[in-house]
Amino acid sequence: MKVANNFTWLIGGPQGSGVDSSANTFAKTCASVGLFIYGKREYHSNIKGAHSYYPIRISDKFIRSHTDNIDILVSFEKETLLLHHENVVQKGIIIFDKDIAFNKEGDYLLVPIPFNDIIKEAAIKFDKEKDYSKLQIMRNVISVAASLALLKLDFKHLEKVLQSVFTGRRAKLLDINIFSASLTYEYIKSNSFDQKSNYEIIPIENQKERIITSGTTFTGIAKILAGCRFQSYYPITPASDESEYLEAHPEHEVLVIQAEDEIAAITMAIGAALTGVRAATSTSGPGLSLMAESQGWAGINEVPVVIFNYQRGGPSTGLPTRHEQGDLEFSLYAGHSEFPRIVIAPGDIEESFYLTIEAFNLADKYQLPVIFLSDKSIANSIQTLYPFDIDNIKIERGKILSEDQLKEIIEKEGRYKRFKITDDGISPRIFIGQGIFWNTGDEHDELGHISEESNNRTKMFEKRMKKMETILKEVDNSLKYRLYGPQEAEYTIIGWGSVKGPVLDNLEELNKYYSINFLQIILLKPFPSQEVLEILSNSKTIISIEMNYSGQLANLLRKEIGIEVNKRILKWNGRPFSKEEVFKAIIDAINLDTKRIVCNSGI
Amino acid sequence: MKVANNFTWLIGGPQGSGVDSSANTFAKTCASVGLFIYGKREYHSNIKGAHSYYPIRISDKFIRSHTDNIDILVSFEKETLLLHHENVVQKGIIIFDKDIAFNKEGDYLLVPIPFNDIIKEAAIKFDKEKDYSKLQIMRNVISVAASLALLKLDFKHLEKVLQSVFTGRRAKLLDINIFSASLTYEYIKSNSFDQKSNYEIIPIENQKERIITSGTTFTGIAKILAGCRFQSYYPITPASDESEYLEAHPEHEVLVIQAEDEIAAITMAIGAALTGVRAATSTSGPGLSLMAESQGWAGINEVPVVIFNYQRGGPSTGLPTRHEQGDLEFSLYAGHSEFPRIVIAPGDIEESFYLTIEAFNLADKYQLPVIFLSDKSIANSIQTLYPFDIDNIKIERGKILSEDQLKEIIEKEGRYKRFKITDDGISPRIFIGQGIFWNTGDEHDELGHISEESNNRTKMFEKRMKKMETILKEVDNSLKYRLYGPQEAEYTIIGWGSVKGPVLDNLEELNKYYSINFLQIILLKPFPSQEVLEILSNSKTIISIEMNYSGQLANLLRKEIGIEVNKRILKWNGRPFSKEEVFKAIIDAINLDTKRIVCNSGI
Amino acid sequence: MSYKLADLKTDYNIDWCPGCGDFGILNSLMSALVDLQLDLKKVVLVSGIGCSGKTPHFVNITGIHTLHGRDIPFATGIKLANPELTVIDIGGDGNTYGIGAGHFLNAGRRNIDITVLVFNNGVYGLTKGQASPTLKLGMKTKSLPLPNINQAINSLSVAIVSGYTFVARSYAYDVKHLKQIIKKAILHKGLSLIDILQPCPSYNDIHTKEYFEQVVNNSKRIYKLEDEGYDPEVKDPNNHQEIQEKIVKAILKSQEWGDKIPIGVFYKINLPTFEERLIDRYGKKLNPSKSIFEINNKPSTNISNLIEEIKIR
Amino acid sequence: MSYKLADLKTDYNIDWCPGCGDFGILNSLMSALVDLQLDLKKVVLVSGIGCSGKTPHFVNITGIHTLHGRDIPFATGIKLANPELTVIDIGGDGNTYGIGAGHFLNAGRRNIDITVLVFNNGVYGLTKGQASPTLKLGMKTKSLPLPNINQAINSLSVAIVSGYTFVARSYAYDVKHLKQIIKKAILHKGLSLIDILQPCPSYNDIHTKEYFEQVVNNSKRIYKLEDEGYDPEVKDPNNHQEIQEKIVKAILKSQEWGDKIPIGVFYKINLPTFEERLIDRYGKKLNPSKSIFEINNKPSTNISNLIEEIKIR
Ligand SMILES: Cc1ncc(C[n+]2csc(CCOP(=O)(O)OP(=O)(O)O)c2C)c(N)n1
Ligand SMILES: Cc1ncc(C[n+]2csc(CCOP(=O)(O)OP(=O)(O)O)c2C)c(N)n1
Ligand code: SF4
Ligand code: SF4
Ligand SMILES: [Mg+2]
Ligand SMILES: [Mg+2]
Repeated sequence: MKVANNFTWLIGGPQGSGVDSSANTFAKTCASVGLFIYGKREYHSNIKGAHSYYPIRISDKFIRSHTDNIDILVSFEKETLLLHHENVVQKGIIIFDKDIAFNKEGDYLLVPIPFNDIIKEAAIKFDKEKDYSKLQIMRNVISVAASLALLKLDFKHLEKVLQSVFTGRRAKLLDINIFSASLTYEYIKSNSFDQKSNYEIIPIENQKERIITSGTTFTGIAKILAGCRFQSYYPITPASDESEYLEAHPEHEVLVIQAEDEIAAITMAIGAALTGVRAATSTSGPGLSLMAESQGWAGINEVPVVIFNYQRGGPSTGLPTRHEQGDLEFSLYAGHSEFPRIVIAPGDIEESFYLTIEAFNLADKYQLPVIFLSDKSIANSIQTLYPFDIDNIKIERGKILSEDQLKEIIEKEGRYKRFKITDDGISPRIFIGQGIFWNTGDEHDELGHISEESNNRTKMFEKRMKKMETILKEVDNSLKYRLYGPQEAEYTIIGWGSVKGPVLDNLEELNKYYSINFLQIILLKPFPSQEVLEILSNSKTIISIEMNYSGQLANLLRKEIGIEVNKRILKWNGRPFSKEEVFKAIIDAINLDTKRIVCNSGI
Repeated sequence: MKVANNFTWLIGGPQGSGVDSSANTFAKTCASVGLFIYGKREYHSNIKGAHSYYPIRISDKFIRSHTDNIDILVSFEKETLLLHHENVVQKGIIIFDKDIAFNKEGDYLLVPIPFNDIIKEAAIKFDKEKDYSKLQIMRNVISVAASLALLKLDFKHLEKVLQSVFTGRRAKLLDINIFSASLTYEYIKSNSFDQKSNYEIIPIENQKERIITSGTTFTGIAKILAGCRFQSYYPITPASDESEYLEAHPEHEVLVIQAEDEIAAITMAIGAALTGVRAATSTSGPGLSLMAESQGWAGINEVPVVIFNYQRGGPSTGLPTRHEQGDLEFSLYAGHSEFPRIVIAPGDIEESFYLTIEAFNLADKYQLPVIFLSDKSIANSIQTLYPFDIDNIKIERGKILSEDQLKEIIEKEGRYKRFKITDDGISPRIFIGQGIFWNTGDEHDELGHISEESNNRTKMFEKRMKKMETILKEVDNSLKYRLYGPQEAEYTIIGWGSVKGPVLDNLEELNKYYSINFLQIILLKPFPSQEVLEILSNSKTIISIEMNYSGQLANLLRKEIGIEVNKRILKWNGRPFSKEEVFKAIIDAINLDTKRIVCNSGI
Repeated sequence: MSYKLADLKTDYNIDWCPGCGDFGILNSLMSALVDLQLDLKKVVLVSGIGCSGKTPHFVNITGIHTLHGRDIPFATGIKLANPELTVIDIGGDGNTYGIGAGHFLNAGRRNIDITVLVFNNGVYGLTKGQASPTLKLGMKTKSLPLPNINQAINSLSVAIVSGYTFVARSYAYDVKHLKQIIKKAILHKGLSLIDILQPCPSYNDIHTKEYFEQVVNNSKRIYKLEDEGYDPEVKDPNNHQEIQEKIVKAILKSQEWGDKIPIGVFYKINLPTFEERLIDRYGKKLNPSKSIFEINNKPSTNISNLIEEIKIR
Repeated sequence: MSYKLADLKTDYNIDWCPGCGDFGILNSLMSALVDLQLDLKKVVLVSGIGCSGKTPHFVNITGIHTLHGRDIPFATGIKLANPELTVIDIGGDGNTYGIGAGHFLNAGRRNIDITVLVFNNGVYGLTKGQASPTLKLGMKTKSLPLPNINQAINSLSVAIVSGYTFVARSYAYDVKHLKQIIKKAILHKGLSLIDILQPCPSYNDIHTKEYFEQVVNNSKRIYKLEDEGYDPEVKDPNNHQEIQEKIVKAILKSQEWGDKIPIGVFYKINLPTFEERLIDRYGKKLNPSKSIFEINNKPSTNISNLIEEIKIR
């Protein structure tokens, strides 16, 4: 039986050789015929030459994760072949350069491609023989074309996508690329490889409108919609893609400032926030580490500022381009002493959009720093999504005084007190330029002047911390957690952040064997203890899953609600959880006697 | 009945007016006649003028805390009188400037002192009438003399201490000070105030040898003994006293470097440690916040470095000269992702000495950053202590390779691998200059070269983290915790750091009414779960006591051993726990129905 | 609507030491503000940490007392987010040239319209007198156990080569001179530095009032550049030669120290500010703090062009 | 015991882009080390983060690849703790003049005997080509979506006024010249900076090999100061006048950029190093790494004088 519309395609090659754009072209073409895709970028902390690869999973249903198994492996050099061929499934396809001697025992379709011949022919045709070495970049388009031909997809679909890709400066390359692609199609067909292929794409007509995007792009768009108009950053992988996206869209007037370091980035953002603008900074682990002191200042001065932290492999420089969910504990406690702060984590690209807007709302309403804990997997993956519902999006700015309200207060109370002690811990806010107030990182009185007086200290500290209770009281459950699967289940998987995708992609299947649900924690600080406790008390076995060494969420659970997770599924090798791996890990967690199930897949 | 040898004396006055030196003179004089003292400095983040005060508690037994109640209040200006007179006990003494109109209802001995007359007389006698305003500083010596006269202590004891104080540049001031002091003695006697005084000092002969010192000084001495020969720092209150102590003792050849900021301070220390020297940095909250990133580097590169953090009121600049134990959680998790680290907290000045040496031993043996979590109360208090037993002190440097061992390894294995994977997680170490190796903040292979390979990552991360288990296995219990009072008790007070003093000072008395013991946690990371669990499982009610808002140790307990503390005694007003306050708080914890007992004493 | 000196005072207790040079600076600053008669709601003092850092609490306009060494990026964020504001930044010498040196230097690359006042007392005042980056090698103030082991920074030179477009020095007790310089700096479009010689009687017994005001070889140690006819200003910012000459002259002047210490404006040039460069980038003048992005709690930004880019076709 | 170039190579894969200027620098550095025939165990490379920061992994001597911008304080700690070591520090331009600027500046105050090499490519290489502090205002490399909005830092001038005692520039592809400069810098007693013009073919399409080597008005864009008879060296470090002249000359030269770009030593002066100043402080030369403080696991330091100070009498 042929496999239609559900498979994983993987391309690999040296960094800088076009792997990413091939993958994008392939993904877009599949998406354009109504399919769903999920793509994951794996690359070294290197600019050119090191091995990178990009699996694109294709489905006729909405999907959220990658697989370890490869149905179609595409390579135009040896390293990719050697590293990945073992993951190719039986009946799978391996596309490679015919000049490389390669063979593989078993039921595989081996498709050698005459890259050089095709490029040469195209070069001659377009009179570009002297550019022959530059044209090697067409190995990418040839790879994609070969794949699509083997999938029996009509050439016109690829052509359309190429037309949208080769625009602007690159428009002059369109024709030669299309020509090479068509030569490739011919080659596949004339050698009947397509007949031997076990895979095909059958376009789905009349799909609903969909988009294809990555975490950094979608977060960037959300920032614009949220009204963020000031973003300071210092370059760092994988966060800076997001800032560069904003920079590349000056029409939306987000003032993007490349600072001299992360300390400047966050303090600029805090300064900006004091003028009333919604302000943010985006960074990754090492940058977040440098922001610890400033967060305390924002905390004690009750400044709304949002820190987007794209987690990557740590500690220290760690694995700059790889995945980890290691910054949870640090985010909860960064900065000496205590101050109110919110930590939220989106589970996927789509949630990044909604939660970005909520992050700014929360910062404004509760006047505090918010850490938005994304990760490399969300940042760099691409996914097909349904367009979202802008109608449900609300902008809430919290207790902000209008000119009239400010006047009234000054008339009534003699002066405006920035840190007025209130029942919910929140004091009405004004902006610099609107009236007079003081801020200081020292403990202060209601006016904002330094105060070392001991009673004021007790009260002012309490006022600030009270906001944490107010948040838990006021915030909607949908911002605290999401429960997937049966409301009550024997087994509850608990996780946060990007584990959501691979878990959800397995949930239906798992429920054929066991009663399992998945609790995704979104609000990590303040922790929604009551709600989580209630849900967990319904299940017999709790299994945590996170991409770090110690099980930081599992530890947090014990700290916050005193519940011990029964099993921990953990992984810290820098590569996100795959679909199959999570399936097996959950089965193991249920059936084996070990408390720690350590996963290890990925190259 | 007269009160002999057990009372609290307090002096106050504007900063810079000599309050500290008065208190020191008084304390030293009392100590010199065989008494024990405990003194606490309270001062503003200000150089001159703001109110500061310094209670000295005196006893014929070893003491470890201050009291709120004042037996003898000394002031030479109005503010101190107004702020503190309410804490004076019945039958207490109030010494003040006779030019200040002051009265107080009740059974108090009011002692007006003719400061101006005495100073004038002294000025005339020593022909220094033109220096009259400079001589106002003698109000201090007059205050102390008046106090000692009221305590009926022979003048010669004061004289001896003054001789030891006025040396060097200040020697020329000795005579006039002794003269003023003796005038004061005469004044007190001739007015029979001493007869009316309810207090006295009765010298204790043949006391064992004792010392009087502060936390920063004693830690500094311990560093020298421990072999710390490199200390980098950036000025910050209250930590810099310790660095300045080392700087002032160049004969011990500790290279003390004032860095341009705390990031430079810690990275210099790490660099130095790589050459084999025992290296440290000392800081307080804001500085520690800036050191988050570098700790991760030391963690992943397994560098022994000791960070002395003197906690002060936070968050942010907070209360720079006040007390808090707020940095526990941050110290446990500072820096993104995870890496091995030790956090230890001394409970008092004496323990600071032993633990300082152990901190360097631990750093060397386990090749990791150690955070030494002291606090303002320990740093700035003074106490009489018995000299310590150097014989029991060991220096342990852990797995360090000699030239021969290194040669042998290279011969056997071809090359030296800095991060060789071992069973206990510890790899034999060499220093820069000894042989070739690499360090990098990136994930690395055994040689120390960058490696993104996924299996290496899994193993190398695990190797590092394994050290945390090794530590718990190897470290002596006395470094993990101390249990005071009955081995098993109905109530267990649990605390860390400087709460030790006031708790211990109450333990005997409390055990008259209840069965209570006190568990002091010393090793906070890795947490000695097994031992603590065992101890706590013996007691019915667990009461935590800490000087922070949320109860960070109590939260940690739940996280590490799943045990919920029954009551939390908390305080965050910037002033250390007093003896009486802790007594009452524990009684309240036992008898009242609230989970949080919030303390508030101190001006 | 005009305001007087008294209107600028707060009732917050000024807790500097008696005789501290900071008093003179505070007076000069307030007098400058009185002279300028700005819209006070639109003026903000931003400060770092130190004795100097407390200044905003003593002035009755909005005051943002930030972190040690980070006042410049805070001020940068404030100014860029609302360019209508007059932003005056205050830092100690330890604050700005020590821990804040990276920001101090990189701010020069931007030339944002901010005025930076550095209270230069040669010591870390609030932490009890350690040597600051402006204390010269070998000096031993009364607060130091041993002579200073570091070279001093020449902050004026660094500012000039880093891109500051107004670089001056003044003296805390010459209130009239300092006031004039502050006014000029505030009015200057671009990044200004005023390094202010500030006696710290508590810790620095070398650079005292007496020292600065001493008469050496029949003339006061401190002298005014303007009295010498020194012209700091680049007249034609497109004239590379003139710029170079002025820079060299200013650097040489900034190295004069000892019997003669110059105060006044060392260097001034009119160059496009960062705010002006932003206009090129965004095609218009931005005021992010005034951006409207919601109407009745609904987002009002039209992001359809961004969605178009990612739509599947 | 002599070593050759081959001995200095590791088998660790060099993963710079084809054509990257870093290759030239690596070769020059290794050749310089070969020429100097140092005791290799006592040489250490310390680096920051960036493409440049990877260098130590490619050289078969001890290599400490530190944090972004913090290599100078790491190197400082290493050198002070063991002054016998030869310490060579490597940073990118973003690393050293951006995030590391505060350390870069303050290091000048110390004049420790370290050699700092800055791989100056005008971009943040490893993070994909953002503008670095050395990219000039208005330039748009192929990696930038919009022209650079910041002024460039003049790092040579900053180094000179900050107290560096050996300040030079060289060019990555002039391996012979660079090697000579590196040798001089290493041999120089005190803090040396070599700013190295380094083409980054992947992101900087402005400052390419072709650009630097272009012939403009009949002469190569890059020219050597020594060929002009330029004398960078202060002969008498006590001669204030000579110092000033040399500084001014060097600063003027460092501002030359465009059709003519000078390379070579801009400024050199022999002044007491920090290590020498420490001798004054401690009465002798310290080597903390060699300090003996235990014998058979017992502390061997005699602290009785300290105990005496706190003993109660
Ligand atoms: C990160 C950090 N490190 C250290 C300190 C401690 N600190 C407070 S004031 C000060 C020095 C201030 O010196 P300077 O900037 O010269 O100001 P001055 O007091 O002399 O006006 C320092 C180091 C701090 N508040 N924050
Ligand atoms: C604290 C921190 N911030 C950001 C980064 C990300 N980062 C890695 S390399 C780099 C830029 C390197 O540029 P440069 O110093 O010029 O070196 P080059 O790559 O050009 O040699 C940055 C910002 C980091 N590793 N650490
Ligand atoms: S310490 Fe110095 S700078 Fe600070 S207030 Fe006192 S005199 Fe002024
Ligand atoms: S990105 Fe530039 S600097 Fe980095 S290796 Fe490639 S060419 Fe060299
Ligand atoms: Mg200062
Ligand atoms: Mg660079």
